[in-house]
Amino acid sequence: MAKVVFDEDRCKGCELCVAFCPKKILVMAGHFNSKGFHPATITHQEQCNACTFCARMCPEVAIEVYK
Amino acid sequence: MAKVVFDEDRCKGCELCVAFCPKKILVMAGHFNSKGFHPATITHQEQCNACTFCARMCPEVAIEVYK
Amino acid sequence: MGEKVLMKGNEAVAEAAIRAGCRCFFGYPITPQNEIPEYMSRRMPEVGGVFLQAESEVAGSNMVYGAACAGARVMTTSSSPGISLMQEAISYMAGAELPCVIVNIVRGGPGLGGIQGAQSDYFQATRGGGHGDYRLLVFGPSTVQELMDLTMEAFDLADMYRNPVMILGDAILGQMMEPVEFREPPKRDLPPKIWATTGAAGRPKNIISSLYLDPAKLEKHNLHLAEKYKRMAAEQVRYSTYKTEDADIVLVAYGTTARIARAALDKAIERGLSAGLFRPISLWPFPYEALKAATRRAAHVLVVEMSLGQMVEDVRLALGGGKSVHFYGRTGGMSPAPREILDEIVKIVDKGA
Amino acid sequence: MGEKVLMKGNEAVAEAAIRAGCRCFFGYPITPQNEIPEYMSRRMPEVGGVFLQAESEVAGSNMVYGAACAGARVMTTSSSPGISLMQEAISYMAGAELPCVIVNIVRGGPGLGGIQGAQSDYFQATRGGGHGDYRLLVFGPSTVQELMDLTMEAFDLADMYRNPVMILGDAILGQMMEPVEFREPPKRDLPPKIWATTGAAGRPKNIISSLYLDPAKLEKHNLHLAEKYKRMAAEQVRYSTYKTEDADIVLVAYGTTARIARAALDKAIERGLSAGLFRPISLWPFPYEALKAATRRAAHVLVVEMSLGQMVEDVRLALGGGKSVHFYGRTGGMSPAPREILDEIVKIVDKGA
Amino acid sequence: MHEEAIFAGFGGQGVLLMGQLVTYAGMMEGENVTWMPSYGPEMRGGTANCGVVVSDEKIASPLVTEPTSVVAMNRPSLEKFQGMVRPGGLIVYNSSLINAGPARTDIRVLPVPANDIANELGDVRVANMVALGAYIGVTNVVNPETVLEAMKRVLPERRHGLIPLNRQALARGLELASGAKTG
Amino acid sequence: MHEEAIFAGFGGQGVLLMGQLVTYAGMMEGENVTWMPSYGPEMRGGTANCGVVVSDEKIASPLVTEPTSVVAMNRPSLEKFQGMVRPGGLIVYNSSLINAGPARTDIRVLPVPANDIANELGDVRVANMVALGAYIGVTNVVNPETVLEAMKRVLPERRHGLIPLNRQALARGLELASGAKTG
Amino acid sequence: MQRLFGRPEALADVPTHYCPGCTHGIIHRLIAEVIDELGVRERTVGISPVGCAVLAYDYFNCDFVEASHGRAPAVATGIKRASPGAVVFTYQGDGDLASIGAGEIVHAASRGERITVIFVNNAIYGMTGGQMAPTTLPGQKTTTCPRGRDTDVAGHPIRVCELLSSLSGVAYIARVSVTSPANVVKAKRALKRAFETQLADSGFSLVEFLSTCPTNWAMTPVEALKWVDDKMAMYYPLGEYTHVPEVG
Amino acid sequence: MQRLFGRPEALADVPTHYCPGCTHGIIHRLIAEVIDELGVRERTVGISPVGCAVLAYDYFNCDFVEASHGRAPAVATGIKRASPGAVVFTYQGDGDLASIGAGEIVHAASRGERITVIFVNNAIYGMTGGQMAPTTLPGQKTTTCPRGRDTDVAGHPIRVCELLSSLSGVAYIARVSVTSPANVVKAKRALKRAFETQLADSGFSLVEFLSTCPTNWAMTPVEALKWVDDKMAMYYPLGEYTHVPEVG
Ligand SMILES: Cc1ncc(C[n+]2csc(CCOP(=O)(O)OP(=O)(O)O)c2C)c(N)n1
Ligand SMILES: Cc1ncc(C[n+]2csc(CCOP(=O)(O)OP(=O)(O)O)c2C)c(N)n1
Ligand code: SF4
Ligand code: SF4
Ligand code: SF4
Ligand code: SF4
Ligand code: SF4
Ligand code: SF4
Ligand SMILES: [Mg+2]
Ligand SMILES: [Mg+2]
Repeated sequence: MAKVVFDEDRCKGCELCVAFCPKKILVMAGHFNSKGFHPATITHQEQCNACTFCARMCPEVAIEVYK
Repeated sequence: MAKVVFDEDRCKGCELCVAFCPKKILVMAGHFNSKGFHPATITHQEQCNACTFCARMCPEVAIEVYK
Repeated sequence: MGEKVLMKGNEAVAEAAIRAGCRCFFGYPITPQNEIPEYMSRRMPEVGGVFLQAESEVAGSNMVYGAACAGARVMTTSSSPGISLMQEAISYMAGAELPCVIVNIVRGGPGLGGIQGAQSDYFQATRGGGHGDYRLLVFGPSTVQELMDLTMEAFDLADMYRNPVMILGDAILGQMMEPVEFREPPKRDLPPKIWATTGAAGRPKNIISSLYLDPAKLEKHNLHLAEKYKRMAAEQVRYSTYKTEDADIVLVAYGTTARIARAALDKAIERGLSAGLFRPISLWPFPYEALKAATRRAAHVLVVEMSLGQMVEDVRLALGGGKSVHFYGRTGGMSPAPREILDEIVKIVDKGA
Repeated sequence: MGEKVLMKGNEAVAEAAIRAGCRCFFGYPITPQNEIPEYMSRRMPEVGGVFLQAESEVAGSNMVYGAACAGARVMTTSSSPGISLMQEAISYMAGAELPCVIVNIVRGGPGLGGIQGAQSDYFQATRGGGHGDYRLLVFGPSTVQELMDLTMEAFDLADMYRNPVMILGDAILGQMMEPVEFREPPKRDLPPKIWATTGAAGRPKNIISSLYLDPAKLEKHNLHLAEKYKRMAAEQVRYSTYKTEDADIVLVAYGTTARIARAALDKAIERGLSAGLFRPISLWPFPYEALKAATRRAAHVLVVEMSLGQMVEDVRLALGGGKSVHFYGRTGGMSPAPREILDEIVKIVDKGA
Repeated sequence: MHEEAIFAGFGGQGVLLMGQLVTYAGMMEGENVTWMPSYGPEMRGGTANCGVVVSDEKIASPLVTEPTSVVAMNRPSLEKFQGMVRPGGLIVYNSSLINAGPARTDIRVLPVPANDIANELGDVRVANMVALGAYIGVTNVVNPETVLEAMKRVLPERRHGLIPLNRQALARGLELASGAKTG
Repeated sequence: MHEEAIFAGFGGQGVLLMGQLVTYAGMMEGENVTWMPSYGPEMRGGTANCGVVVSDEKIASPLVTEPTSVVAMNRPSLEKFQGMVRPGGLIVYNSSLINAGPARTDIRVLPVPANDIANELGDVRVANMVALGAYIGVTNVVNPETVLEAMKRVLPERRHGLIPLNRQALARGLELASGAKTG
Repeated sequence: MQRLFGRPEALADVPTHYCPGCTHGIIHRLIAEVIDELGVRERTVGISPVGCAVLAYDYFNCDFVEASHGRAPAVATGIKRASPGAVVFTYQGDGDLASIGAGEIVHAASRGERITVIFVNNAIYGMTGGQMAPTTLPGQKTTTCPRGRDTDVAGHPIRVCELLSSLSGVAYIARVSVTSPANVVKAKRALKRAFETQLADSGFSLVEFLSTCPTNWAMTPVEALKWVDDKMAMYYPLGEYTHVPEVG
Repeated sequence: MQRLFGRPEALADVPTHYCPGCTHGIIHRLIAEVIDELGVRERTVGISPVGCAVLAYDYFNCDFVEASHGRAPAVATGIKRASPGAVVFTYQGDGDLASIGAGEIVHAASRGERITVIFVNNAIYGMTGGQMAPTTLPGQKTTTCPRGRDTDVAGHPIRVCELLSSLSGVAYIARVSVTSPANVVKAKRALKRAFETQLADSGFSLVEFLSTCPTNWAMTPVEALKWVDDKMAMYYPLGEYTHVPEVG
């Protein structure tokens, strides 16, 4: 079972992870993080296949992937 | 009948004209010119075929060729 | 008096140049003066002029050299590190007597430093950052209006003396917006550029060079230049004074610092202190005589700069040890607040009393 | 005392550097200092050092920046136009506090100028030809022996202060041969270069930069530098005096000009005139106090330079208007003959009398 | 009269324009004015701000270090500048994006739901005009009519179509201000 | 003793070496010495020269502008420098390559068939030593033995084989000089 | 549960100043990963440029030097020559490397300096606010070519890999992009080859990254990646470039 | 009797300072001949370099400007942009153009400046007394590589024509020599094409001359010409180089 962990306050809301998640299980949260950005978050952790695409595309290295 | 004219005091004695004269009728004079060089000169004007090789190779533009 | 418009100092430089007939601009981007090349890239094509972003300040300043040879009115602008890269070309232009306008919107140094306003390039501008015995005309405006006026006039003066002219601004002056109106500089009839290398059609060839292998000839050339610099020094001294007559303490400041000093001064006067401000406008030639005269009665002189003390040397040279010259400076992009200057004034006057 | 050998000034610079432990040389050919890179290209491989001919002075001075970052003892040498091209890098090295030695074998300017000896880069060397509030240690030797001694010591001083040191010579000094002997400079224990970027093995990473985007931080850095410059000014003032005690007229000259002035002086003394010579050796810091003291009794001061008058400003600053400071200069590669200086002395003293 | 204001927000929120309009209007009303933007890497992350001085006296420095007023269009801006405001000064903040207002009690504070009002008006881009109206309403630094005049000069022709909408937005802001005064 | 000499000729004639030998010898004899070469484009066309000062006093400038002696190895050099020699001074010239000597009458003039003598000795390259010998013979600026000592130091090891020949050439020059004195 | 992906050791755990979606961040991470994998962090010296990456020295866990604009290759030369054991890389933008630094990069490559150059081509001057770069595409609008780059006036964009590959000192040159997870993987492979080239002491190595500048391109980060694929990669073909074999 | 050969009008009738047998003189004459044949002398502006040809302004009968070392292409750009009607050529040595001036020549070529560059490659720094140039051949001895050029340290010589021919702004590039009457004729033809390219406003043009430096090569002028043929022409192939066709 896979797990993606977001460092929410590092997120700048660029949406690259969202765009490249093959499972389309990432979205931008409605709230602001401390930087004033809408952070990315995962909707269906259980559907994650740990492909790490999101993490590889994150310019802020704000995503960790576990399996 | 061809004629080559040397501007003796412009000559720096580099011997390029001598080297490239197909008729081998150019030599370096024994005396010094005002610059202190042995100037080039022609030995057999009558054998000159006005090919202008000497003049084309002269870095000092010290040679004129007439025909 | 024309209608006033609100303009950034950097835009004012660019528009002033175009109105002064500058039709060639070569420059390289650098904060805090990017509005100048950007403005030029828009406007030059409209007026049939040349805007070219050079690959570097070294190249850009040598393009200026070339355009000046062709007789064009030409300008380049940059900020501190970029101006350092132009020093060889500036020395060449001075040596070859080429007219051009160079604007330095100074930022904090040394090295990469920072991008906020400073006045720490005064030595470089007034003492020749380049090699050899040469001088530039150097002006230090303190408002956007003055920046615009002096930029326009700079082109005439460059042509008049066949010498590079430098406008020494700073990031604050370049970035701020203030109301300005366009004013024509005094009309001068300038010598035709018969020396320009535009093709030897129906005249003997022109040569532009700063090379004199024979030292006697090179010295002669230098003496000729010295003659010219003497003339410039006699004709182009500029300054303004504010309440210096029988002031007890005279502040000396140029450019942005002068306007801050003036605010401090007004506060001081409110407090009943007798204080005045001497503002050099021409930094080379420096107004030595005028400053000496303006401070004759003053007990104290306080120099304020956005540097660790560069113009203060010229002040000392002007006053020649007679007076105690005090200095207050902020540097690295910090600018003095009126209150700091006021405190300094008070400190000095109190001690003095 | 070691055995004397006959050496060109330029060769002496190169050999001195190698003996001082300089193991990196980056430079670009320029007359009249080519013997230095040529000597280095022979010797460096012999001592396992690096000789690299840079593609330009801009590149060369930045290679120096890099080698200094790595903790190496590094030198570059050039002549006037080449030094102008190094101004940005010099400002960066001062800002990043990198030790290095820069030698300027000055030739006539401005521009391409000529290739004979001159002293017209004094302003550039002592006032920072580059941007920002920074200073270099600047020495002006007047014999090949002194050129060698100061070059060797320069490396220690650069490391001691973490600051570039400049040797200001001229074409005459660089080209002439004179007897020299090698002398070890005074031993100093220098701080280890813990700041050098040699790889972060078993220690936190080192960063070398002159960038401070926050102006408050940049000002702090500048004040730290200013502190250091103050220390340098206190510790490194150097000069020599010759018969200045109760001299009626004191000549002030540095480098090659000082030896010529001294000859004129001896002639003057033969003529029964009371004259002395003050020779600044450190040009920055300039020996203000010492000069003031040495000229206290003198009625006249005559500054002699191979320029149109640059050091004369420092002399005026030192004497502060009290004295009449006279100037005699030749420029553009011309050097004053002893007789010319003598005539000048006589003229002044006669007027004075 | 001596006003030193800072307008701050995201890049897209038009805070530089807010400052320019006040400056331009001040000029048209014969005051001394300066406008100074933040520039360079400061602007990274898309935040922008400018300092405006409107005064009947000659202006020393255009750098606003102790503002009499701050208009904050987003949270980072409010956090950055609220501490600088002079005692007795004013903070106008965009309550649509900022839930918690400033902590200070020694100043006047006016929350303005600028985005919400702008959305009501049909274009979130006029949020800056709503806040500007509120600011002007409280400070009276310039006459709102002059601001609309200034708009004609500052905005490029092609965007003059937006002026009526801006006028409405400005009006809504002014109302809020008067409300705040009376209430 | 104060001698200021110029040695001039074609690049190949070893005039710089002549000057260096005198300078080095002077140093070895405890005199103050300087040597200054011509450099840069001056040397184009293969001409070279150097100025030497040997003095018992501190030397001001190494630039020799009013030489006490000139040694001219070719015609251009003689033409260039003969005018500069101080009244009472000396000109040694290479009469093998220069047919007309200097016009001046206020100086001593010594023609030396340097190339011819060198050829006699079997190597034209020692013509410079012949002229040097003549110069030293007349001026006594340094001791010929010291010059030979200096040669050992100045010449690279591999060329020490030439020293005997140089000694002969020097000697021939010295003879000429003494002849010129007696005669 | 084991970590499949996270921050490499050579990358400092600090926030960056880069704009949202700017691929400078991805490129930084790839460099750090390669440094870790090669185990050279403790002998690596990086050189940051003048450009948006000027603060790179704060973002890596290795020694770092800030160079003057365009001179990073000269600074790297000085460092590498003084300490041949060091692993030296420069990180340069397209203005830094291809405009003001053109002379230095040509000569460092020609000398075959044993350094690795990371060349970040975003077709614009990012840090100074979006002026034209030598790499700006024909017709592309910037603040100093507001009507779009006119090749008659400003010339055509410079292809750095193609230009340098004619030099004999060059041992490895490649152009990559980071517009998709697949391209990121390819990019990292090229980066590793470049560093290995330096470690093998076989000459000069350079990797050009086609990178984004959403802020000055006025695009969303996702649009920006698409623009790189659709526009930039057309003009700047991806792939490995090797040098011309020695003649004579 | 009519004159078959003599001094062209555009060449001043004065002696030059060049060393005996130096081919700078031949190249000067060819330029003057082309200027005469094209009838453009009165609108030509030449730019002399810092190098042995620094005094070229004395040797041509047209307007001339002395540029700082390596910056002739920038100076030429300034002149040509300010007066587009002028015929502008630079005359640069290999140190001037390929070393300190590498950045300026690359960018002038890349911008497609309508100028003609005469590049005189003599594999050495002549004026300063024979130091290594970027074009010095491997193993060739100079005063700054007394043991011969070591390519491990100094890299391989730069082939300027090959380097620049990858740039889109380049309209005409050729490499020629003047080692025989036949080559002199070829060289002149190339030179004429280059000037015609400028007159046709079609872009940047450059002619590289393999030239001699008998003085610093320590050869007779005749030996020097042979060395050009045997050594230089091997490393620097003669011929015309045209630019890479536009991609996309
Ligand atoms: C000598 C000098 N010239 C100009 C500048 C201003 N400057 C800073 S960054 C930069 C260009 C940045 O563009 P690029 O190299 O493409 O890097 P990017 O920001 O796009 O990553 C310039 C011109 C400077 N700091 N120094
Ligand atoms: C800025 C600067 N650096 C160096 C020099 C010295 N210098 C004069 S000419 C020259 C190189 C000449 O070589 P090249 O360009 O090949 O021309 P050549 O003499 O061989 O014809 C150099 C380095 C200078 N005058 N200015
Ligand atoms: S690891 Fe793959 S599947 Fe999981 S969230 Fe990231 S991109 Fe989506
Ligand atoms: S890629 Fe990273 S920074 Fe961008 S939205 Fe996703 S987590 Fe945030
Ligand atoms: S023209 Fe031809 S044949 Fe006549 S001399 Fe010259 S080279 Fe010889
Ligand atoms: S080619 Fe010219 S210079 Fe050379 S020898 Fe012949 S005539 Fe004289
Ligand atoms: S300006 Fe462009 S390059 Fe710079 S950080 Fe922002 S997006 Fe990246
Ligand atoms: S030094 Fe060489 S290039 Fe210069 S003129 Fe003499 S031979 Fe020609
Ligand atoms: Mg970029
Ligand atoms: Mg050459």
